[in-house]
Amino acid sequence: MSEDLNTDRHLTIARSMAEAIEQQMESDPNVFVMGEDIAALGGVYGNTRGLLEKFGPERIRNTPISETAFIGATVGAAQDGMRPIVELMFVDFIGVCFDAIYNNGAKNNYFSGGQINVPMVLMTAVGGGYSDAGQHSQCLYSTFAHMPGMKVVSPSNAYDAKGLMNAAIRDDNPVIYMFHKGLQGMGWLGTEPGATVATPEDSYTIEIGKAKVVREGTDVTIVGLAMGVHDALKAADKLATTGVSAEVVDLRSLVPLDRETVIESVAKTGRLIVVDEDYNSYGVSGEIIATVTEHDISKLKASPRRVTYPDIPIPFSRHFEQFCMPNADKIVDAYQSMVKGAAVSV
Amino acid sequence: MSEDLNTDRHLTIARSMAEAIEQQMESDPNVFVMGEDIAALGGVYGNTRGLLEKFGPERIRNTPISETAFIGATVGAAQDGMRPIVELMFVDFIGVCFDAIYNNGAKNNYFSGGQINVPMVLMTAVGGGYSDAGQHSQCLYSTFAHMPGMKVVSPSNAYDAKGLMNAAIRDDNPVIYMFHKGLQGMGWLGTEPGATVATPEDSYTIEIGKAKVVREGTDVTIVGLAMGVHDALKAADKLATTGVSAEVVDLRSLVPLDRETVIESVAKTGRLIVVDEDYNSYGVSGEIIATVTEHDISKLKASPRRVTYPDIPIPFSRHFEQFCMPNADKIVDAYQSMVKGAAVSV
Amino acid sequence: MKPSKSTLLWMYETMETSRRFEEIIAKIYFEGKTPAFNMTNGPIPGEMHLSNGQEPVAVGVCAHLAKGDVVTATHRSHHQAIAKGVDLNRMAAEIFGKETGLSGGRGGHMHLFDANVNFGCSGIIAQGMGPACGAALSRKLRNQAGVAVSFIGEGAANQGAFHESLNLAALWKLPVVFVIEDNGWGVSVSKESSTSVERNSVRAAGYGMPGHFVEDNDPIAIYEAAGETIARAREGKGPSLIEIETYRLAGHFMGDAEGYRPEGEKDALFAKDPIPQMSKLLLDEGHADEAAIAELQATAQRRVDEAIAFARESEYAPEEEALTSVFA
Amino acid sequence: MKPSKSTLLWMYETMETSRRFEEIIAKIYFEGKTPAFNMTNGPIPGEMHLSNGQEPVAVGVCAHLAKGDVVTATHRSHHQAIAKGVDLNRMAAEIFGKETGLSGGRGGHMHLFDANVNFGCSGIIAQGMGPACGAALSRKLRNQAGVAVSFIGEGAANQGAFHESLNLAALWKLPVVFVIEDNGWGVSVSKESSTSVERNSVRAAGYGMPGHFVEDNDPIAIYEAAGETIARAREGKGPSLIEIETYRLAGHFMGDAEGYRPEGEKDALFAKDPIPQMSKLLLDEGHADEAAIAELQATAQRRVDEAIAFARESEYAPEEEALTSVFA
Ligand SMILES: Cc1ncc(C[n+]2csc(CCOP(=O)(O)OP(=O)(O)O)c2C)c(N)n1
Ligand SMILES: Cc1ncc(C[n+]2csc(CCOP(=O)(O)OP(=O)(O)O)c2C)c(N)n1
Ligand SMILES: [Mg+2]
Ligand SMILES: [Mg+2]
Repeated sequence: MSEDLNTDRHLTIARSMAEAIEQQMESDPNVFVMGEDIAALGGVYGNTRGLLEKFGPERIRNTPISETAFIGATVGAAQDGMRPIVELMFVDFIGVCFDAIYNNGAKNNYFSGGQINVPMVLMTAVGGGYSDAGQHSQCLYSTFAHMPGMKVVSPSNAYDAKGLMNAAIRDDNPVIYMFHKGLQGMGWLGTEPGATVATPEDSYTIEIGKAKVVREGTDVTIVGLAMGVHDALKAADKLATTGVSAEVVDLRSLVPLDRETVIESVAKTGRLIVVDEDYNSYGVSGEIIATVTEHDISKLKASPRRVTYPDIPIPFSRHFEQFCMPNADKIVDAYQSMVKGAAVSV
Repeated sequence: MSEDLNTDRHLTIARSMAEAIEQQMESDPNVFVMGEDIAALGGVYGNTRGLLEKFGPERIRNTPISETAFIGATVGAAQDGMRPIVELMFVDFIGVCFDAIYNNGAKNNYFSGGQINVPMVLMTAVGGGYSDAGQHSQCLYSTFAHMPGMKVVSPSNAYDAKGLMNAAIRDDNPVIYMFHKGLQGMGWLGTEPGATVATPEDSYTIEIGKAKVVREGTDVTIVGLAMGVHDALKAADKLATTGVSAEVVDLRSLVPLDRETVIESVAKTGRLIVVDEDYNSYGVSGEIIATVTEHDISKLKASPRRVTYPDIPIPFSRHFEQFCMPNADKIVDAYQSMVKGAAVSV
Repeated sequence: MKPSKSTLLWMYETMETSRRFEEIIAKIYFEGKTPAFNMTNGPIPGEMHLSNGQEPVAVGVCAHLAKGDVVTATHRSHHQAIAKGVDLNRMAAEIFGKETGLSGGRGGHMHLFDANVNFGCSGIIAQGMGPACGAALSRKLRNQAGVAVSFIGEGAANQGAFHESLNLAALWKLPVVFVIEDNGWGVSVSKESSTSVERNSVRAAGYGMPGHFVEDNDPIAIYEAAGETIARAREGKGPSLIEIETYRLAGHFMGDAEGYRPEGEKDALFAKDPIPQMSKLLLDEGHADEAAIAELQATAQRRVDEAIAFARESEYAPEEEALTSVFA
Repeated sequence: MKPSKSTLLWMYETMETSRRFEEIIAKIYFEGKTPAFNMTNGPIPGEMHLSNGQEPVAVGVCAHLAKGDVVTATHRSHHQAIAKGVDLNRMAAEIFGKETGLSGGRGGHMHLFDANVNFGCSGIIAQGMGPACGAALSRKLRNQAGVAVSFIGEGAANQGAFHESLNLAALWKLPVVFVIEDNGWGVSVSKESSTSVERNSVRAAGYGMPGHFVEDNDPIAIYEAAGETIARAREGKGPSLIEIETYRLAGHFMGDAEGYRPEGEKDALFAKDPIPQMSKLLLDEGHADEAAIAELQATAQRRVDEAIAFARESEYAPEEEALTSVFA
């Protein structure tokens, strides 16, 4: 793992994912990709763009709209010695194929007492903000992270995206790789420029299970992942103008969860805000708060806060959706209400 | 709602569920039941025993092993004016049919702006403790509770089971009714006697979304649901022998979540332990802790604790499984480590 | 059974309404999205799937349906919604995300619901099929009239829900008709690369139900096949499967560059655009003269213009309204 | 292709092994569970699904398989595991939950995995079918020998995974064979109440693949059908579906009172128990004399006794070991 940012290659997440896959496919014939529209189209989100031309339709394999069969097949191929990558076009579609993932892929290592590994990567698009409504805009981070046996990652920028994809492909376990549509660098989705960063051409990995302090600060810790990191960074900028120094932690992985980094940061700042575009209840935000408070509640100077998506289906209308999404202003507000000691109404 | 315990009818949860369904079917021709093995067999867990004989195979309707179709059909029938009840034999099977539930049933009220209601009940068996291994012993409480648009309940005893079933059937929303196998009163599953309680013959409802303080105390609040309530009550007995007074809160509903009752109890006791047989991370335990701490952290005299299932697939072997399950001793230990102020290792 | 003259005129007018509605939606869709296409901008944000070219399916089938009959539709359902009688003003307003929309802007173009005419959608492939069975079961159990029609694409015919629903419907003899709109493509994946048989209609035999195939987007043949199967369903004789060869004149969604389409395919399809074909048929068979056709077109245009004006003029709901209607 | 003498003898011995193994498991299962049946007690807790009566399917199919071939099985897989060559000692120990078990007691009876012979299970209905396609794809992509066989029950043939997997396998011409063990029941639900067609083999036509039906639990006919389809798969000609009429002599699981079975059904089934039929066939056709039969039975019994003794004598793993093997 090297963090060689002496490069002027600014890649989008889409391109850095494709590059990681390409490099892995070049060096390992057991790596291949399956999914809907990943061949000629190059993936709806561009993650396999150019790969069909290079590797052909056997290894860049369009599938029927049969997620149960082809994700099941991914599990079977992984157990048989391949390193398949499969794309589930939107995470919202897990309802038609979740069994293959959490009841087979994620558990067969355990059920077999380690005889059988399932080295597969499931990459899937998450997130909203572009008016795709309630069946195409969810994050469902904790829906995966709650189930044992899979690793779960979600990058916030192209550098991490490449390193995490490499690590995911080399990992001997199922890895759920959740990429946020608003960070992909596909202009038609309205992209966050901060996600497009310097990304070395060389292959490198980022260890799964390590969070990163992406901005240091002393007054409050803002924890997020994927789009939430950018909201947090913007909020930190705003807070800085009022003299508040915010530390921002990019979780990067949900499983394994780097509890130490979060705890250490809060031990320093004494305050915690969690940003999560997933639904508020029974999710990432609760887990982070519980992690910090069960460890040592005395480290917190104020009640923790969450800035999350409300517990409602995601609405279509842009003004509705934007009203519900986390953003920098809501984080700033959360900080202010936190230091005032206002109670969160239930 | 009446709590008429002047009855010596001690029912099992299985019988009280069947009785509620029977009474509702008698008074409302739009109520019917679908599911695997619910007719001649009376349901694997006895929830529909005797109903086929009374109502016939049209209204007590065995299905093929086609959960996507028949749970989808439940949604369709509910939208068309019926009040269907469907049984998903084990909650572990959601992977083959989750879409119908969370992407359609749970969202269509919203998507239609309230034009269409989906008054359906999905009853499903949860929980382990009888060596049924990793695909037949999960709770997955938070997997449902995280998704907006459905109510989620899980009774700990027959009285509540009947009242909640009645409320669920009368509710105009999808209600996920999670019954714990170890509480069903089916001897072959090794049942918890505390679940079989006095249950009036008359029909009554228990409001969905209301927790209940099932034991009052002053030193610590133990929050749980379903089997966790019985573990908590046993732990409270043990703690009492050491002079510690524990209050036990039975959540009964996860959605809506009765945050007030939990917060009030902790405001009184100053200490919180959450018991949950579901996986530890990203689940109910995190949500309860976050609820309390984000509301007012100063109310807590000690770091909260959770006694939960570890983040591993559920093992078959009895000694493995019992090692992992929450129980009264673990709750007592958690209390003791809490008052010592020991940190939870991460 | 041939369509009557009034049915033919209704079919034509409805096809025209659908086509004209989408033409204007398509224009408005690009407002605020040029020169750099960004889905999030403009009065109609988000995905937009057009049904132009597939209008014959909608009218051929819905000509047999009453308000009380149930339709479950997909991500591509403007034509069906219009043919089923969904309120066009409120539908347009929903696509704009306005308060007067069918669901006040909560659902948008992929989630059009109109309880008055028993119309609903799901954007998840094939997942309307189980609900259609359930609506049919509801009618059967209550001895109430009505059939359910579930529309899907040919890509959806490879989804597990297809199999489970057809088996369930046949087993329980439900009054439901499954209609496959085979436009040859599932996004960028051709039918040959997704489907192991040439004709999905043959799959009906695996459920002991009749399977029909209708060639070349022919509205009359669609009307006939639908009539036969819907009558059968109404008579309590059980479900059927209809596979219809139709054509997607646009991309999968707006913004799709369609690089995957073989050369010449689109030109060939436009050459057999069903709408001019239908007006020619009306003229040739003497059902209408040029003036009558113009009149039908004008009516269609008027309805569309009115709907769009209604949508444009309507307000957005207050933003906190987003939090309502989660529960009944 | 008829089975050779040595194959016939292997088939018989393996059927005997499976039967005797289950007989003793069934006896031990009740240890500690009488008089009041409680699944949680005894040396073998949890659910127990027996395969007795269905042994012909396992031997007829697995006779054609090598170690390297892949089998995905279900909740009812003792017979298949034994026929595929799963280590019987470790399998028994797994069923007892012991450290020496295939997975040290993590999986138990419903999750038997033996990587040495490429055998695995899933307790979720029909969910081994996709993985079987994937194993077959793996061989195809790597140009490596081997076929995959996915066993399912007739109840599973109504699950969406069946449809998706058959389509995928046929589309990609994968070396996989799908075997339906039609024992007439899915728990308490008869095939007639779950399946809209009389024969699941007809469903093969919906995927353009051959469908075979084998009547009356006949091991020789099963051997032949499996031989043909597996050879076809090995030759790269693609997948097949085999439906086998077989019989469940026991309840769905142990403890099942079987109140749903029509009167007389069980007696009729026991009258055609395939094991005495097979020994009679060996005798009648001169493949073995009484002494040879007795010898095969003795060998089977020895293996079973050894496996059970191994399981009984093995220790439980330290309880903290439960937390290991979650990740590779
Ligand atoms: C379960 C599921 N998988 C994938 C998708 C993404 N998707 C949306 S439309 C579509 C293609 C559908 O093809 P077809 O059924 O032929 O309908 P058409 O778009 O041609 O009308 C796909 C793959 C989805 N919405 N749901
Ligand atoms: C998806 C799913 N639904 C339901 C079950 C519960 N279940 C276990 S075995 C069984 C019956 C299976 O019938 P069949 O496929 O014929 O196999 P058999 O038991 O006869 O061998 C059912 C319904 C399950 N395990 N998975
Ligand atoms: Mg199509
Ligand atoms: Mg069976």
